[in-house]
Amino acid sequence: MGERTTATTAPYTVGTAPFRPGDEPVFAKGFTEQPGDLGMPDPIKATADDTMAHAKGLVRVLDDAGNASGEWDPQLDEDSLKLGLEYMLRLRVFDDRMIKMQRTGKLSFYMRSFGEEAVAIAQTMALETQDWLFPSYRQPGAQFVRGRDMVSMICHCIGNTEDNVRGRQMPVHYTWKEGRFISISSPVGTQFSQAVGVAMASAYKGLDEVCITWLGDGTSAQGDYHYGLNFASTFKAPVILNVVNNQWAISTHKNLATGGRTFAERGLAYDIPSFRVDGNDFLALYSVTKWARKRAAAGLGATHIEVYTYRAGAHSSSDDPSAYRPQNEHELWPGGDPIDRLKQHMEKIGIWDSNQHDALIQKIDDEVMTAYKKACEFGDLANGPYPPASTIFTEVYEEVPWHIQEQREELGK
Amino acid sequence: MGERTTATTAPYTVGTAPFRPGDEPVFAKGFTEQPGDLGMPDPIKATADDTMAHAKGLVRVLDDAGNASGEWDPQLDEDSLKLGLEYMLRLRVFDDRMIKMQRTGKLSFYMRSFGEEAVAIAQTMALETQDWLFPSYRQPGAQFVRGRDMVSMICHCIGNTEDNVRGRQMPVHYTWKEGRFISISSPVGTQFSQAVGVAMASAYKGLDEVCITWLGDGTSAQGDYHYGLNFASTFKAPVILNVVNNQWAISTHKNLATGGRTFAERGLAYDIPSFRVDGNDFLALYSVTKWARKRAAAGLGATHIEVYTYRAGAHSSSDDPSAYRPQNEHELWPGGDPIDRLKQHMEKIGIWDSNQHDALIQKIDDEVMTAYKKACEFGDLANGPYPPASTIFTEVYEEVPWHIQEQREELGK
Amino acid sequence: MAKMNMIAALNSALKNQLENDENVVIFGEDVGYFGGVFRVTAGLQEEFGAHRVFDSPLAEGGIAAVAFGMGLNGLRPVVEMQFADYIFPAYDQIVNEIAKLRHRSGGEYSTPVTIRTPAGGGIKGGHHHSQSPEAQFTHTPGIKVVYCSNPYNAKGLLASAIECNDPVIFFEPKRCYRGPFYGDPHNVPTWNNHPMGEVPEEHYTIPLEQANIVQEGSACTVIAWGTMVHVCEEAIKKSGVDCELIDLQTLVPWDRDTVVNSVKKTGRCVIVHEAPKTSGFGAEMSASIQERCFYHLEAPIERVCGWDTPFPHTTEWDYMPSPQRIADAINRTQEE
Amino acid sequence: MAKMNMIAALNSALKNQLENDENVVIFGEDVGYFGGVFRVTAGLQEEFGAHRVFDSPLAEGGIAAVAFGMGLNGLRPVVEMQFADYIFPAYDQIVNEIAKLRHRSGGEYSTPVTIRTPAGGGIKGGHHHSQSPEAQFTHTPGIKVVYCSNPYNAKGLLASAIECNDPVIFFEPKRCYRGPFYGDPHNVPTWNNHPMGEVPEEHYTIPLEQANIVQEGSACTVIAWGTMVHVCEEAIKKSGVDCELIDLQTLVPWDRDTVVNSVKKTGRCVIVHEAPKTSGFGAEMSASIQERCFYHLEAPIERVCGWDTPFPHTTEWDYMPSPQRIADAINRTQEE
Ligand SMILES: Cc1ncc(C[n+]2csc(CCOP(=O)(O)OP(=O)(O)O)c2C)c(N)n1
Ligand SMILES: Cc1ncc(C[n+]2csc(CCOP(=O)(O)OP(=O)(O)O)c2C)c(N)n1
Ligand SMILES: [Mg+2]
Ligand SMILES: [Mg+2]
Repeated sequence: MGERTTATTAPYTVGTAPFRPGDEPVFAKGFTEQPGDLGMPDPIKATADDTMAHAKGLVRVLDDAGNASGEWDPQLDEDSLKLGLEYMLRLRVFDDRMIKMQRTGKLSFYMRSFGEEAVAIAQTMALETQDWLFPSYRQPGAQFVRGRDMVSMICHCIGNTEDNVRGRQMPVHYTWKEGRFISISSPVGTQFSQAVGVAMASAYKGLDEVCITWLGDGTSAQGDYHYGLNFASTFKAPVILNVVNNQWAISTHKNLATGGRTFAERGLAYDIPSFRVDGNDFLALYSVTKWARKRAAAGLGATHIEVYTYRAGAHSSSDDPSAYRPQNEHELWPGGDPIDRLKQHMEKIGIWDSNQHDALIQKIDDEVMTAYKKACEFGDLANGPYPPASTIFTEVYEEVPWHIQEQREELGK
Repeated sequence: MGERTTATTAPYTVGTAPFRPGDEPVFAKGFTEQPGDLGMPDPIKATADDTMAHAKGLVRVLDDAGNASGEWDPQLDEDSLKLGLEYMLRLRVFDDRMIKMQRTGKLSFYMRSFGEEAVAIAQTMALETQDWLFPSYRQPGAQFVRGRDMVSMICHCIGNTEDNVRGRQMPVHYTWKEGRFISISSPVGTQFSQAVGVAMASAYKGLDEVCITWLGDGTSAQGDYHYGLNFASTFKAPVILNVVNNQWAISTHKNLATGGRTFAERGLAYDIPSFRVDGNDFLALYSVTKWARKRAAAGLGATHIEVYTYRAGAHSSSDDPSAYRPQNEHELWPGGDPIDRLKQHMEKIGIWDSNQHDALIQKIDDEVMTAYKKACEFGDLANGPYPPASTIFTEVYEEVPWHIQEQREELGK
Repeated sequence: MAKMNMIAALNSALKNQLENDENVVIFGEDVGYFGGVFRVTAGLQEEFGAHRVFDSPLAEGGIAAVAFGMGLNGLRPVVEMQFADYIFPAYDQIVNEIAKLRHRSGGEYSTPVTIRTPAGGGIKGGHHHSQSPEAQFTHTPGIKVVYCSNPYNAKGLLASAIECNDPVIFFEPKRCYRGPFYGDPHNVPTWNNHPMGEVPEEHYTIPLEQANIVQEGSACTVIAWGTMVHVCEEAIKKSGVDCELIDLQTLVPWDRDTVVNSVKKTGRCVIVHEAPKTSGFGAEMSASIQERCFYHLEAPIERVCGWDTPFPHTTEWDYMPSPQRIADAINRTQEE
Repeated sequence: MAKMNMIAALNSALKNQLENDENVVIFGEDVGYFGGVFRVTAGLQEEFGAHRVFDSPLAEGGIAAVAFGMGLNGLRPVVEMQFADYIFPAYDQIVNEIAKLRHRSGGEYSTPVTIRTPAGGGIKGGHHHSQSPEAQFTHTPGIKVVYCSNPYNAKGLLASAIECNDPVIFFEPKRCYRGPFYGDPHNVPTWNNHPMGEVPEEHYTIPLEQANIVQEGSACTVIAWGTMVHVCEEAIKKSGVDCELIDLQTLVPWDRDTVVNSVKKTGRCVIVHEAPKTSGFGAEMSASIQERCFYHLEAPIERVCGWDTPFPHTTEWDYMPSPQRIADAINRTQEE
C-alpha cells in the first residue's frame, strides 16, 4: 500500500478569512439583493420548498437609502418604530457603559451586542409577551423589550448582593423568569435543542406560546444545532430557530463553519421553511419573525432563520480582534449599522430628526448612569459587597442535602 | 399569561410508521424513478448543485425487469458481476449459518445484513485496496471483498481463542487491519466523523487513499452525522459518507429521523455532492461509489450518498420485528432483493443460469460449513475455550501499568 | 400486591405516574409503539396516547436537551437512554445543563428530568452494553443518582425520582430485570418467589437518600448497589462471616447515618461495584467512611470492583466481582 | 535555559514536537491563525503551515472524532479544547472511542491523541470557565490523565504526552499560565524569578507516572496537582508543620511508590483539589492510600476540595481550597 511518494491527492483544504490584518477589506457597497426581490409566502400554506429562494437570497425591507418596500414591509406604526430605535440605542449605550465599568474592574468580563442590536430587539418585538426567549449571550437586548429594569441587569453584571443569580454566573449570563427570558448558559448551542423542548411543552399544554432561540455561526457546528433542527422538524414544535451569522466566531471566520452554502439552507434539508434575513434591517427581521410566529402558533412547526449581520466589536472584553481581522472591516461591512439604518428610514418618512435622536441618546445616557449608580449601591465586583458565601450552597438542589449542609458549616460563612 | 383553556396550538406531532402489525402494506410495484432518468455529472467539475436532482431522485441502473441502462451503467465485466454475486451469496449464507449458531448458544448475539448485501459489497468493489473501510455493524460483507478468511471471522463471532479481538467485543464487531477494515464500535455513528480524520491523514500524507464510512437512517440523528458532514465539507477530506436508509432503526421508522426530505439532501446544505441510490441495485451502487472515489482522489472532497434499501430481517438476534411492523412488509418492498436483482440481470445478459446459481450456493454452503467446523475447533461461546482471562488486562494501554498489573495478579489467571 | 419482575415493576411505576400527573411525559429510542427494547414502557403508548409516550430520534444528546426544555416549562419528562453506555452523547446536556440550571438561574428555573437507563454487565454485552457509569455522574452537583436492585425498590425509587423536583439519573441493573443474579451464570432464578418480587399495584415511594439494610450483622459492613447486592448476599454466605449488607439505593445523596452507624458497629467494611475500581463510587464511599469512622476501623476498607479495563465479552465472569472475590475480601477484613 | 511562563513553555513543547515529528498536527478552536485564546499555539501556524496547525469548526465532539481518525491513520494529533468545561460534547468520543480503540481492536489499531485543555478556577470564570474535570476521565481505562502545575513540568509532561502511544488528556491550570497562585488573589507573582520558570529551549521529557516531591517533610504528606500545588506550599508555611508536598503530575497511572512511601513515612495525609469533593480524584487517592498504608496511618486522611456545588463567580475565593482551609486540615492530622 501507498508510500508518501505515491501522492496523488492534495492535502486537505484549510479555510481562512477573506481579509486579515494588513489587508484592505474589499466589500461591495451594499448588498446586491434588494427589497422586493423576494415575495412573502403564506405562512400557513408555505412548504419548505417555497422558501428556497429566501434561504439562498436575503430578505430585505430597507434599501441602502433607507426606503422601505416590498411584501415584507411590516408597515409598523410610528410608535413601534420609535420604540425599536429607543431599545437599540439603550442597548448600545448600556453596553458602552458596561465596557467602561469592566475596564475599571467593576465587572469581570463583558460581551457587547455592538452591530447586532436589531437582532434580539426586532425579533422580540415581533413576538407576544407569553412567548419564551432562549438566548445566547448576544441577545440580552430582548430584556429591554420586555421591560426589565436596568438596575437589576447591572446588579447581575457586577455580581453584587442584588444579582438575581447570586453571583454564580459570569456577567451577561442573565436570567429573568418574569420576562420569560430563560437563563443564558456559557456552553454554546445547548439552548438551541433545549428550546425545542420548551416549545413542545407549550404545545403539549395547548397554550398559545412559541419559543425563540438563537445561536451563532460558529456554534452551528455543534451537535445541538442538528438536534434542534431535527427534533423541531420531527415533532413540528412551535419554535423559531435562529442562526446569527455575524461572520466571526472569536477569531474564526464563518468560512470555517460552513462549506460555502448559506446557513439558512441547512434548514431546508430538515423540511423547515428557512429564511436568510438582513440582520441590520430592523423591519425585515421583524417581519420574518412575525411570519415564523404565525406559522408556529398554527401548529405547523419551526422556522429556521439565518440572521445575516456582522460582529462590529470584539468577541468579548477578553478579546482583541485587531490580531485577526482588519481594524476597519466592520466599517466597510455592506450591511451598515442597524441603528443608523432605522434612523435613516425614520428620518426619510419624516418621523425623526437628529435633534430628537441626540435628545434620546442624552435621555438614555442619563437613565443608564442613574441605573448604574443605583446598582453600585448594592456593591460591585471591585469593592463588594457580594452575595454571601452561603449562596454557594443553596439551590444546588431544591433542598440542601446533608453533605452540602456539612460543607456549608465547614466554610462557616 | 396563558391558561390551558386558551389553547390555540395543536399538540406536537408524533410520527409513526406507515404500516404496523395488522396492516397490509401498500407499496407501489417497483420505484417510479427509472434508470436513465438521471445523468452522470463530471466528478471533477460537478458542484453540489449539479447533484440536486440526484439527491431528491434515485440513481438506478437496473430496472424492475433486470435490464441495465443509462449513464450510470458501470459496464462491469462478466467476472466482476460473478464475483459480486458470489460475495453477496456468501454473506447471506454466512449470516444464516451464524443465526443458527446463535440459536444454539455458540455465539451470544448476531446481526445480519439480510436485504442489504449489496451495500458494503458493491461499494467496496468500487474502491481500491488501499482505501479505508470504516463500517457500522451492517457492513461486515466488505471483508469478503478484501479476502478475509471466514474462519477468522467466525472465530471472532464465537469469541474463541483465535478471535483476533480476544473476546473483548460482541459478535459482528470485527476488526481487520490487514484489509484496512477499521474496528466496528457499538455506539452508533461515531465512525462517521472519525472517518473524516482517517481521510485527512491520508491527504496529509499525500497518499492516494480515500476512506468510506456508513451509518444508518436512525443514526443520522446523532451529532456525529453533523460533525462528519461539516468537517468533511470544511476540509475537503477524501471521504465517502453513506447513510444507509433501510427504513428502520430497530422499531423506529425513518419517519422519525427525518422531517420528510431525503437524507441525501442533507449533504447539499454542506455543499457536498449528494446522491440517493437504489441500494438493492448492485450496479448503481457500484457506479456512484466509483464516482465519489474519483472525486475524492482528485482532492475535491467528500460525496454524500443515501443508500435507499430495506432491512429485510430483524434488527438483531435480540429483536422480533413482528411486534412493530407487518411480517410481510419486506416482501412487498418495491426495491426487491439485491441478490435476486443481480441474478436476474445476469440471466438476462446470458452469463448466469439457475443451475450455476444453485451450484454456487452449494459450494458456498460447503465452504461456510467447513469454515464453521474449523473455527469451532478453537472453541465457541457455549463450550469454550475462550481467550484467557489475562487478555482482559493487556492492550488497555501499550504497556500494562502497575495498577492493572496488580489487578491481573489479584485475579491470578 | 402482585408478583412482578423488575420490568413490570418499573412499568407499573410509570403507569401510576402517567395516571396521577398529567405533566408526566415519557420518550426515548423505541419506547413508544414498541415499548422499549427491554419492554419497560410496553403498553403505555397505547393506554396514554402518543403525545405522552413516544419514540424520539436516535440522539441521546437531543433527548436530554428536549427533556431539559420540557422540564423547564412545567412538564415532568421521563426519558430512557437505551443503554447506560450510550448516555455519553448526552453528557454535556446532563452535567453542564440539566444539573446546573437551578443554581445558575438563582432558583428561578429548574428542570425535574428523570433519566432512566439500563446499566451493568452480565448479559454478554461486551465493551458497550455492560458499563455501569454511575460514578461519572456522582461528581456532578445538582443531580441525584439512584441505582435500584429489585422490583420492589425499583418501583418505589422510580416513583420518588419522577416526583422529585431535582433531576435524577436512575440506573436499572439490566441483568436483574427478570431475576436476581447471585454470581453464577448457570443459576438463573426469577423474581417469582422472591420477597422483593411482591410489589403493590398502587403508588408508593421509597425516599431518595435512604439505604436499605438487606441483612443485619456485626462483623463486617458490606456496601453495594444494583446487581452486586445479590452477588454480595451469596458472597456473605460463602464467607461465613456475620455481615451487615447495605443496599445503598441512592448514591447522591447517600445515606450517611445508616452507613456510618453500621461501620462504627462492625469496624470493618467492604464496598462492591461493577464499574472499574479507579474513581468508581467505591472510592468516594471508602474515603468518606475512613474520614468518619477512622477510629472505629479494625481493618482496611476493601473495594471489590470491576478491573481498570474496558468490559470484556467472553470473559465477563472474570471481570465482574464474583462471590469468591468478595468473600475473600470479607475474610481479609477479619484477619486482624 | 530560558525564562518562560507556562504559555511559552507549552508553546515551546509544541514547537519541538512539530519540528521533530512530521506526523504531529495541531488543531482546535481558534488555535490556527490567532494562536489560541490563551496564545499557547501562537506563531505555530505561521512557522509550520496551515495544514499542520489549523482552526477547526466549533465542535469539540467533531474535533475529538477527527483526532481519533487521524491518530488511527498514523498521525499524532494534538488538539485543544478551549476550556475544560467545554470538553463534555466530546465525552463520548473520548471515553467510549479514543480510550477503548486499542483494546477493542485486539491491539490492531490505536490512536495516540493528545487533548490539551485549560482547566480550573481563579479567573472569575463562574460555572463554565472554572471546572476541573480530571476525575471524570480517571474512571476511564485506556487514557492517561496528566495535570501540569508549572512551566518546567508543563513542557516536559506535554512532550511525553505527545510522544506517548496512548491517548492522553492534558490539563493546564489556566490560573497559573502567567504565574503561580498562592491562594491570595491580590498577590499576583509571575514565573519570572521562579525556579520552575527556567525552562530549556531544547526537547526534554518528564515521564508520565512520575510524581514530583516539591518539598520533603516528615510529619504529613500533602498531595495536590495543578494550581493547588502552589496553594499547598503557602498552606504548609501557614500550618508550621513539616510537610512533604507531592505534585502528582500524572493522575492515571499515578506514582504509587512515591505516594505510598511518603505516607508510610509521615503517617498522615491531606489531599487537595479544586474539583468538587464527592467522587473527585481525591476520593481515589484517599481510598488507595488507606488500602495500602492502613497500619501506618496515625490520623484520618483529609480531603480539602471544592464544594459539592457548581463553581461560583463572585465568591470563587470561598469555593477554592484556601491556604487556611488546607492548613487547618494539616493541623487536624497532627492532633493525635
Ligand atoms: C461548547 C463551547 N465551546 C467553546 C466555547 C468558547 N466560545 C465562547 S463563544 C465562542 C465563539 C462563538 O461564536 P459564534 O457562535 O459565531 O457566536 P458569536 O460570538 O459570534 O455571537 C467560543 C468558541 C464555549 N463557550 N462553549
Ligand atoms: C449511541 C447509541 N445509542 C443507541 C444504540 C442502540 N442501537 C443500536 S442499533 C440502533 C438502531 C440503529 O438504526 P439505524 O441507524 O437505522 O441502523 P440499522 O440498524 O437500521 O442498520 C440503536 C438504537 C447504540 N448502539 N448507540
Ligand atoms: Mg459569530
Ligand atoms: Mg436503519
